[in-house]
Amino acid sequence: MSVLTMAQALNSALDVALSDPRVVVMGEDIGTTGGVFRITDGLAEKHGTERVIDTPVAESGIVGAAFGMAVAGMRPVVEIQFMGFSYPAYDQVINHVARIRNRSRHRFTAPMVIRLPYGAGIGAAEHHSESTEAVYAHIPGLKVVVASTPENAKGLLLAAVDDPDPVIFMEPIRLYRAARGEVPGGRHTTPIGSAEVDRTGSDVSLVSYGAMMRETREAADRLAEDGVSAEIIDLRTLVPLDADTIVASVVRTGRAVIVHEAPLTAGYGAEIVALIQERALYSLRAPVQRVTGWDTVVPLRLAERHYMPSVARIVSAARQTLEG
Amino acid sequence: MSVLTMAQALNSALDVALSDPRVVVMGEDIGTTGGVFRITDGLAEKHGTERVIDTPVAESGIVGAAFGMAVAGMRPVVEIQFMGFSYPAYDQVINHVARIRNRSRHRFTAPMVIRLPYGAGIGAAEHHSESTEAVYAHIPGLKVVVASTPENAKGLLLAAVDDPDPVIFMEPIRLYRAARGEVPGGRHTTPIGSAEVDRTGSDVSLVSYGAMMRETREAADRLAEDGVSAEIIDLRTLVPLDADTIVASVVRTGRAVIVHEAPLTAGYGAEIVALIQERALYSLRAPVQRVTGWDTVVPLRLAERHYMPSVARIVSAARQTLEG
Amino acid sequence: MHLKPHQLLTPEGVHTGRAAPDIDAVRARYGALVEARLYDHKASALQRQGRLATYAPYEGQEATQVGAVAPLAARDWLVASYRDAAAMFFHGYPWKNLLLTRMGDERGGHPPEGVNALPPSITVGGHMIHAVGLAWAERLQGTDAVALTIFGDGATSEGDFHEAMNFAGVYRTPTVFLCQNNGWAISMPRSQQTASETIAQKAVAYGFPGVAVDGNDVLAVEEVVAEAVARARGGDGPTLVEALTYRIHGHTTADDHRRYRVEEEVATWRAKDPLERVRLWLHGQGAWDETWQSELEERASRRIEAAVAEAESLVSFTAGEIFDATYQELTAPLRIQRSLAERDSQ
Amino acid sequence: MHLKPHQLLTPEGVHTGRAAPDIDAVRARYGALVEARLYDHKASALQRQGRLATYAPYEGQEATQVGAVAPLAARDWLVASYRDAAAMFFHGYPWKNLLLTRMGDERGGHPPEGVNALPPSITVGGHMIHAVGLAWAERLQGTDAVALTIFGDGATSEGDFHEAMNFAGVYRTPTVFLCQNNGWAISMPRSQQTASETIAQKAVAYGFPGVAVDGNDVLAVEEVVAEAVARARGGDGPTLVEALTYRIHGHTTADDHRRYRVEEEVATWRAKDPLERVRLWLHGQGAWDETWQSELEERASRRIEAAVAEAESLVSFTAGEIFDATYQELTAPLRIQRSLAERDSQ
Ligand SMILES: Cc1ncc(C[n+]2csc(CCOP(=O)(O)OP(=O)(O)O)c2C)c(N)n1
Ligand SMILES: Cc1ncc(C[n+]2csc(CCOP(=O)(O)OP(=O)(O)O)c2C)c(N)n1
Ligand SMILES: [Mg+2]
Ligand SMILES: [Mg+2]
Repeated sequence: MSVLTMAQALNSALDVALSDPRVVVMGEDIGTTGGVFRITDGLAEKHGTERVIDTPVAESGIVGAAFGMAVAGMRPVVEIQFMGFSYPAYDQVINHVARIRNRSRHRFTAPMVIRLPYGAGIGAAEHHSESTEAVYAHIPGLKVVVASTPENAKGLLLAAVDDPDPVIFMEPIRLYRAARGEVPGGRHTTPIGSAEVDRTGSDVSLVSYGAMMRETREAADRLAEDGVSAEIIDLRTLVPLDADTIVASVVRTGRAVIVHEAPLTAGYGAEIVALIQERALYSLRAPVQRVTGWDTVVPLRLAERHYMPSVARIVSAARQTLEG
Repeated sequence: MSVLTMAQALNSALDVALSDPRVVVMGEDIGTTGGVFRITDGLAEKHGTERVIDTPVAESGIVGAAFGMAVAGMRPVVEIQFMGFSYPAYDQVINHVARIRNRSRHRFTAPMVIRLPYGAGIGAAEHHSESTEAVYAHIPGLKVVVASTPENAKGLLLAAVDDPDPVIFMEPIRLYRAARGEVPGGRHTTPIGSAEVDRTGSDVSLVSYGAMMRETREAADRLAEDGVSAEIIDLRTLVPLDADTIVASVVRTGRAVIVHEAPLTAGYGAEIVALIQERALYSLRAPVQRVTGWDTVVPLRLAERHYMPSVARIVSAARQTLEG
Repeated sequence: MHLKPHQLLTPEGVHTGRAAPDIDAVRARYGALVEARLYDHKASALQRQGRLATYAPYEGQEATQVGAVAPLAARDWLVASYRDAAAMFFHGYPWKNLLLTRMGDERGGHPPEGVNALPPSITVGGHMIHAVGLAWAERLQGTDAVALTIFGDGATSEGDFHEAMNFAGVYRTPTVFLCQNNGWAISMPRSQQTASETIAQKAVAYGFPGVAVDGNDVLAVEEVVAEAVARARGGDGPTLVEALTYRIHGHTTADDHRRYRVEEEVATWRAKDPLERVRLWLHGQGAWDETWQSELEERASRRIEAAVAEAESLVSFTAGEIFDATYQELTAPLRIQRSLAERDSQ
Repeated sequence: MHLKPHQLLTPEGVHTGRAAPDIDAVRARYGALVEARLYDHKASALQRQGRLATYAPYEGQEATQVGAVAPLAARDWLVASYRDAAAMFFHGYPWKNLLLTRMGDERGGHPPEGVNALPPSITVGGHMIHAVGLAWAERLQGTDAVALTIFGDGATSEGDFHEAMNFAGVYRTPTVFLCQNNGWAISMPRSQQTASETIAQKAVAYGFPGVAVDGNDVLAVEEVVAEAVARARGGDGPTLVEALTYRIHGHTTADDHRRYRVEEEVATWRAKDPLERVRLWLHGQGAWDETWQSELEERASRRIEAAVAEAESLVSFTAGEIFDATYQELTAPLRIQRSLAERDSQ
């Protein structure tokens, strides 16, 4: 165990992963400079530029080439510099990466990881603040994972590399350096497909993932000050969703708030609401609330704060479920 | 008024639209041959190949060029041969078409229509049966429209061409020739953003759109035989959603079934469920049911029927809400 | 910039190459061409009878497909598309599998172990980069296998063609790009697909060689591809080969090609038939007669009919099975959905 | 395939062209170069003070940007990217707007009416095809306006570059493609971005001319682009221009370029400074002195400082305003969200 930032934990995961000769890491500027966020720092020196590969600026090419490598028995880990630059590769992801197993009835597979730094809150330029997990979560054949702590960032990334199926791996930019915590050394994995009860509580279930876990925890603290006991669920995996953990919590609390920074409409929060009402309607004592980004482009630095779900909004949504 | 198939109605809409010199129609094989579905039949002869433009096989190029044209004052109507081939253009749609108005604070705009033949049920090859409306509906700046009858196909398409904002226009392949009905001649428009109560009823609200309207109506017929009065809502527009019409209906019936052929997880149905439970929870007498495609790739011809929401599934979901 | 297509055998069956070809080798190619054509006709017929969903006929393009895969070893990868059944078959992908896919049965996409060919690509353009990744992986894994990708003239317009070519150039992957330029992309003639005079010259943009070949000349295609394969295997990087050929029928069985092209054009190309020139040459060498032709046809026919019978005898699968290849193991949500689907299908 | 870059003015200030340049014209360009450099330094300084979010410095590339837009008429379109502030400014896009975008204020994306320049593209590659559409629309609307798009060497690897070039070739749109090859795409050297010896030769793949020019020579860039603009305006279709230049500083203010390149390389290019050679030539003609230099700098400085002041004086907008440019009119769902956001921000 050592105390690491999330960036360091991810770096450590990749370093461990690269001890498997099937693993290659590829992306723009990840070699010489160690990536725009330095997640791959030192890996090219240590594992060689044959396996830690700087690529041309061509996201579809990166994903498509990695796909071919995966089919041939490698385990590529792709970095797309920002989630907002993943769309040129969308066709490769949807039409090939997600489907080759079904198309070939298991004969060919694409075990690969696509790392997507995501999320707003750092005053970045346009396209650098995306959180479009929903457009991946909707696609059969993909798994979608979102890290929220240094520990699970490492554990989930190593599990994703081990996974026999393609994994969209979302990394909250805002937490790369802000999140610090104990992280086991060596090959530490966190199971894909299981949510974590981050904090137990009895009055309301707060369901979130990734970067918004921070605000969600703060909101729970504030609610606690007022005597409201909030349970927090960190989804960690969006697909396949750990429905049982969510439902069990809401059955107990009777109230839920879903928090994500992606836009509201057709966001992943809608899926969670739908699931709760399908399986726990009669336990619900108030409408499930969604606290999300608005249905707008993420604003640039000046107005970004107006977009991001705030602690205050989460608290007030939780209160609404308690009044409702 | 004349009786037209949906294909003819769309052809008529494009013909009328082309009387505006700002309108150009572009896509693969749409000129000489009139498109793989013959929706643009005769338009190149009539309006000239300068304005009804056959393009190279390059979806991103088509959408990107149309975007430039729209910014310069034209009104391009793009055909992508099948929705499953729209993904190479996803980046252009998300990062440019949907955003230029916000990026330029109204100084530049992209009033354009992207026509996407969609949906399964015709035993087509892989990628030819997609229904991925959710991945467009989630993107701020786009409107998403789905035709379900010859009349609204014409009316919505002409409204889409008139719309000052970009419109994703989905056309149910399965209904191109199967749906026939009265269609007003000339410039007939159907407002974007308003759902239609297709049939009134009092026991349960069936909410659907596009191709699945057919099964939904049949299900309502069957339910009627057993004395169950189903109200049917045809959304017609997914974004912006006409929430009031849905909520008003569910408040009256206390029960709802959402029907779409897209996969369940993070499908657009989740958004409708979320909305209903947010605004009508206390009216709900049973969980809202979702009858959707499964979370699998749409099967090829042999097993397609196992995937598609059937009349029987809709009926049984409606019954479940009545028992629940 | 004009690159004269390489040719060894004229449409009249005259061999113009330096060394005389090996008669047995040519006979073997001729047998393959005959089987390829029979399959094509058979598949079209099956489609008309409603036994296949749609079919993309390749008549006229047999020489390109047979010649292209002849130089490949079994360990080499083939990444081709919907019109390339003959190439795939001669690289080991059974007719049965090709038929199954066309019948609308996903099991067609599962060729036997050891066959290094991906299921045919249905989207245009996306598959070429896969051949870059496959070849690259083989090199990283220390083998000398190469990857051949076949695509149409229309596919060269997709951005993915560019990215694949660029990656192959930058990393010098052992990839052979074979553009099967059949003159048309559905209704779009080659001349309007791109303003470059040839497809072969596009290689200039990527720093590796581009060559043009008469795609109706199986010997020339084989020679050119063999050189490209040798370069790739030897570590000298990728090659772009443009094979000039022609699609004699419609784009698919659902397409009426008379809407966009004139009969004379088709006739011109029929006169350059890829089988006939080989037959003529063999005949000239006293190495072809009608008995042998019948033998070839019967043998091929038997194989094809057996494949049809086998494909049609496969029992259809259950509702539950549509879930089973989404992931390696069923996820929890899919387990629930699977049981619902099984129940509903009762 | 080697294309020698066109040059008119050597780094030593020797004019090698046939006709002697017009001194007043060169003085005007020099003034622009001076203002461009001042803005670049100012913006970097503002960023260090936290007054801009990030900034992508273009020092070293001023000649390309000034020379590229000099031949444009106001009705022509400019579609450029994040590093092209100088080009945009000299096509009429105010410094104020460029600063606002960098401050993180969307209002920067709204230049005055009549300025035909799109807001700078932040994604790499996607914007080039827009210049094809714009130019095409102008032709369809019967004007003779052309579109110039500026992009980097890295951008040529994106599939969208290929599709844009191909469309321009096929439809012969009046588009000028200017690749500002500054040697690097963040940490990726040009030599690893693509295996083609030059970027200019990529035009061969699209059937229209490609030319290379010394991107640090404002006169040469202007001449080459003027020819391309004339061809486009005259109906002779697109041109690809590769301007060879160099980015003196890091990729952005957040980038440490010493991680991936050596100081000597930077020094070599500093010696080819785009301003100095013009100054030397003017000096040789007796058309430069220090007083004039100071005047130029003061005038430019005043304009830039005024722009900074104006940008910084804009009042920040309310929560509600982030909704108002999503569609022409607020949709029903957005009306609700807007009032919630306004309430929350109280
Ligand atoms: C991405 C994508 N866009 C469009 C299509 C529809 N489509 C199928 S084949 C075809 C033409 C392809 O022409 P070419 O590459 O020359 O191959 P050919 O059919 O001539 O063998 C088109 C446009 C597709 N399958 N995939
Ligand atoms: C689609 C996309 N991918 C990646 C990035 C991240 N990125 C920003 S600039 C850049 C390098 C571009 O290099 P080049 O085109 O040479 O332009 P330069 O920065 O040198 O001016 C990269 C990879 C991006 N902005 N957009
Ligand atoms: Mg073709
Ligand atoms: Mg560069």
